[in-house]
Amino acid sequence: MYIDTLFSIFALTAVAGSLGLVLFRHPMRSALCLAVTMISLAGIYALLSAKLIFLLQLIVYAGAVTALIVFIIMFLNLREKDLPEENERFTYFIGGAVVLIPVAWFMIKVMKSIPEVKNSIVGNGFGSIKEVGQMLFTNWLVPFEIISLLLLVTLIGAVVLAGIRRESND
Amino acid sequence: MTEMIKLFVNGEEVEVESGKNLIDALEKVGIEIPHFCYHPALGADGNCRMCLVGIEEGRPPVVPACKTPAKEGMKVLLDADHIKKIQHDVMELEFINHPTDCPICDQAGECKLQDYYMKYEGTESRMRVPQVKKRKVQDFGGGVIHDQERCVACGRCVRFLRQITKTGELGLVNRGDDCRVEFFPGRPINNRYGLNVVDLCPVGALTSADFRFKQRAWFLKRAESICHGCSKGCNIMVDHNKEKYEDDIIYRIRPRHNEQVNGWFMCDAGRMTYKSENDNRLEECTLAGTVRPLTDILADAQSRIEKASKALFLVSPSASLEQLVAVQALAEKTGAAVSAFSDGYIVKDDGDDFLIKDDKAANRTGVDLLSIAKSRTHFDNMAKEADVFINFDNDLSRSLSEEQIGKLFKDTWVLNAATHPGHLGTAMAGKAGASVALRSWSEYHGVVVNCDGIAQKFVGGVMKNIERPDIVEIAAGLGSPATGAAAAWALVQKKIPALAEFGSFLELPAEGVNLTDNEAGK
Amino acid sequence: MAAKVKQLPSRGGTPAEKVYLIEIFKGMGITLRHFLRNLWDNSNLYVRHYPEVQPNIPAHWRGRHRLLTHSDGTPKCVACFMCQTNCPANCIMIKAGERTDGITEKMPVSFTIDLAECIYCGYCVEACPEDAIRMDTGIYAFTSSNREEMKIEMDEMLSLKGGYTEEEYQKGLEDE
Amino acid sequence: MTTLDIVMVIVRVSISAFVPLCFLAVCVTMERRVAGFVQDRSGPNRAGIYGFRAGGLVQNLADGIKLAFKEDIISEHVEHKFLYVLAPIISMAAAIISFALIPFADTLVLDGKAYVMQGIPWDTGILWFLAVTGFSVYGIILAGWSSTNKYSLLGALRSASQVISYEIPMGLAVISLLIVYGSINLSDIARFQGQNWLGFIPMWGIFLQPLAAVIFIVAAFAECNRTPFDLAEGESELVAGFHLEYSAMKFAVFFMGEYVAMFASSAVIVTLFFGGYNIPFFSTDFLIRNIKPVAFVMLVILPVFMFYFAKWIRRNNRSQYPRENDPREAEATVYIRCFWILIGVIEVFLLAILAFAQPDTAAAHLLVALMQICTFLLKVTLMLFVYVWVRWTIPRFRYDQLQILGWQKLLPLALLNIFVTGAIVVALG
Repeated sequence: MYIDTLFSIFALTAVAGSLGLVLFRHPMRSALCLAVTMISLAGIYALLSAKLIFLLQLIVYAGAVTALIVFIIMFLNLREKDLPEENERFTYFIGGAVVLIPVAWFMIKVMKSIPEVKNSIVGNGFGSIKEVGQMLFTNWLVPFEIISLLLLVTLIGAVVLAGIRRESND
Repeated sequence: MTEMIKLFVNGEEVEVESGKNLIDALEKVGIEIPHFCYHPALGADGNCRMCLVGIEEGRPPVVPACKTPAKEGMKVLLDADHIKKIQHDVMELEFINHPTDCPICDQAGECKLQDYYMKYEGTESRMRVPQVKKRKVQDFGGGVIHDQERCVACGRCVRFLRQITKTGELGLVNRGDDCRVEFFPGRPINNRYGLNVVDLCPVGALTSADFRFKQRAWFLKRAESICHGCSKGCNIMVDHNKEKYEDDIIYRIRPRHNEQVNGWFMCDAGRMTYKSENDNRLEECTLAGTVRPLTDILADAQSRIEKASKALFLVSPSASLEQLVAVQALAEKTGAAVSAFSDGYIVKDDGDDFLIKDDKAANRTGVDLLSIAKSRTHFDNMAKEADVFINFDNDLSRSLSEEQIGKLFKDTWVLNAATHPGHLGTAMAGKAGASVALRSWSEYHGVVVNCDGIAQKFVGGVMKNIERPDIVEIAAGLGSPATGAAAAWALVQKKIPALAEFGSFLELPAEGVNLTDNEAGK
Repeated sequence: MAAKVKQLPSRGGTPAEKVYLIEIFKGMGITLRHFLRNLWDNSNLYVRHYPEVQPNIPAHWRGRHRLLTHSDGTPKCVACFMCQTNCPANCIMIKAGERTDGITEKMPVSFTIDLAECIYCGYCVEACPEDAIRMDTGIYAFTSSNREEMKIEMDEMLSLKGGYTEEEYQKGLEDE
Repeated sequence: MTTLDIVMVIVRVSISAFVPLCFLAVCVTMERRVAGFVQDRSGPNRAGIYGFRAGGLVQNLADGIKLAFKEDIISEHVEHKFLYVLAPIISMAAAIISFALIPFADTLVLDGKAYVMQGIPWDTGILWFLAVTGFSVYGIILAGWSSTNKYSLLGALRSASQVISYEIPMGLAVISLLIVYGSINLSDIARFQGQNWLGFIPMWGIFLQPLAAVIFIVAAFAECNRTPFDLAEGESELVAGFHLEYSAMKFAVFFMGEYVAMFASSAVIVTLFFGGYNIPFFSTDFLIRNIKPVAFVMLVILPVFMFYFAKWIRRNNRSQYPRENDPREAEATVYIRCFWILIGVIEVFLLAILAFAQPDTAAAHLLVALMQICTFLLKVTLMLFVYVWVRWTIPRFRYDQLQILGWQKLLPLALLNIFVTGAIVVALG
């Protein structure tokens, strides 16, 4: 019972956060709404007994990525007067919502077609770090390594791009 | 162009103007020869011996610089040992009976004895006999206080009163250490230029009763201004200071040298004009009897001008060119009439042939140059037509009686922008108009043209605690195209082409621009 | 004359020092020694227990100002404004006027020192040509609950007495 | 759920929530008194209630009352008032919940049921700490940014970049530890350290992983914005950094957040490297089995300790200047009596255990748990003392030095440590 309640709370805050992300005018508020969404998602992972994902969501997304975004917005030090004029934003929002209605209707339909599953606590080891680690390094070793290579490439690319810009500035 | 000659000072060649004595000639190139009794306006007297200089291979070998004309090839010695000894000994002589009461002497800080002591003597007194006692606080009349002990008997004051004012109230009496300046019994200083002797006195022997003990000279800030007391436009130095927690007030006005206008002097009445700058000033802006911010009043006035069938602006003949032009431009834009009616500013038979003029307005020539009407008939006709009247600091009570003013503006909405209360008399007191407190001439910058057609700049250095607007600002607030001082100056240049070559009014030369040959002569 | 410069040997070059941690531990050892000593027995602190133990004020201590008088009780001050001119805190406000008692011509009409702004540098005492102002009252503690009360007027300063004898004061000036 | 379950939940949550808050007073007093003693001053020793000063603790009360009743100002120029108020709340909340997963005693067995002595009985351990401390950066950023003040902004920039940078060496240092301990569960880690090595060296993290310990402690100092890494506050150039615009209770909350964070990271350091709640050389099992001798030893040691403690109070709690009927001596007498009464109560309790308790009963478990809690708090207090001690010894880093230390020294060292540890663990099987 309380799991359902918790799920509803997390789901609602997640949706509210993502709405705020789009609707707020000031980027700092939007970024903080993103953080709220991230934390709510982490809560939903926790409800799914996915401890590692829960923690990684908190450490990486809520703690590092969003914090970095907030940090950069702070760096830009935007004030009300720096923000662009958006006179017709609500027209766009309403238009966007209207466009999305069929998609939402379709999604609700899909959701309803999924058979109901009873919420229950899964086995003790499920989602723990050991389990996930063993999975990663046995069944998923190749994708795991490929992804780490991809990240390395991104890293080098970022360094190269930053280096080029500095030279052109000099 | 004066002829230049070459001579040697301390073995170095310098080029100076010919036809001058050594003090003046060398001062132009920045070499100072100490002197007490010599003054450029009074000529050489040669009694103080402080200006003795050596002439190498000359006969005599030591001459007073004030009486020696500069000659080609002259070899002047200033730092030779014997000249230094002479200067040192003369200073020691002056100090024998001088009471070193600098702490209570008003001259301290601008005293030649102090300066020369630091530069040429700097030793302790060797005198062991008591100093000769003389009279301390002696009223010379005309606001001059004399301290006989401080006197160095240079005779500048005596010569001024004999040569310049030709009244000759003072004289040097006795000889030796009994020598002193005295007036003839029962005939103290009694002329309209008497306070100039205070400036002339190189030491603190003559001080002004008006300025006495008010401030120390080194606290005073100086602003180079033009006297607004009459149309002569004497160059003055406004000495003002803002003491802690108090308002910025002017303590005295001193003449500033300008050979073209006033020479070295000014009249006593002009010196006292500072009092009206300090006291009895308008402080508040009111609209219909209540204190309101300036912007409200200007907005109200602007809407009234737009609605009015005819508006009349009255400017002051003492206003600067910029202010006149700003009001004129406003009138052109709104279709209003401008008048500079100010017959009351002229005081018949008050002037003399030296500095004082009949016309007590500082910029009447400027009014004429800008062709602003100033006749009584024009003013009366316009006043009858107008239903909005704005007075820009013209003291109308000088020209018209209260009943006349009251009658003229019976049904007119009046905005009175003024520095002092009472410009429209008490007739306006009960009337629901508006009044604005203005900045006075010691607080704004500008250019005025004197009676001889010489345009002179003046700088207002006084910063009052109460922020008051300038006429240019008010005109701009009412919609004048001259939106600021720079724009007003550009308009002035358009109307008076002789001023067009100066980028800003600050670029006007210190001695002024003579417009006589151009527009003013017409 | 060259300025006195004490050359200290440059530190931090040896490998042991470059690791930092060793030096940090050395420094922490020093502070720990002080801490333990004082924790064991706190009677060795370099602290004056102020309100109970009053400091001994030497004669050249710059305390609250006073204005000196001649033997007949008239102020020595001649309102020369030297103190006001030299005051770096701009806390002295004098108004001068005519003096009628025949001693000199000029005296202060009002002489105010804003003690809230005074920095007790003593320049006014040094600048005074008449020895009319001194800071030898020995009063070092004065407080007020508003700024106005911190302004002291001429009468109050004239009525204050010096805290030391003339000999002590002169000796204090030499010590300074 | 039985009543016992509910009582245990309340006890555990209240310990993990209130102990850090109570230690605020200890921290602040210690900060000021240690600073005083290190500099041969005395620190706050005046504020008292009827002359009772409790060694300076009453000063905190005075400060707290002052801060609570001060006018709470939000400046006109603060545009985002909500975020401005949110900032101190975030930093305080993050600090408190980061303590939630730290075990303060060994698993307590009552009525055959095991109770994990943590605020939240969850096994994610150190990762939770890393995740939650990451949030404190939001508080700093929001405070600095929403204050609309250049000093605050600069302070927040420094502080945030510092916290983000030092999280990396901290995490890497933890990884090498985890390789050794084989678990991320802090309870497991603490239990692991209860063992002895060769019979006499406790298997503490500091002995197993000295390099990781240094890196972690340095990084923890930086995470807490403590000297020598407190250039976010930099009084000399930034006035007070990110909390410059805060006043009254909002400032106090920031301040408390800082000390709670300090307490939590001390607790983590103790748990990871100094054996956690373990009493050195004595494992939990050993203590429970030998409860009677343990109680007897305590019974003897406590009065002896108290005797010397009383002497110390006598020596130091007196006026250092001539004074008639010194009230501070009377004060010391009262303190000493109070402590003796406390000791007396404990003695009675211990006597009861000695007389009636059998090994491996609830009473024995409880006594051991209490002893471990005391040990844990003592260790944490010592670690807090180290924090304070370092602050009053080492001057502040320059900003570039700080980043060089973080990225060029600690990060490679931490990576190296992981490789070496991994190699050794694999080699030893």
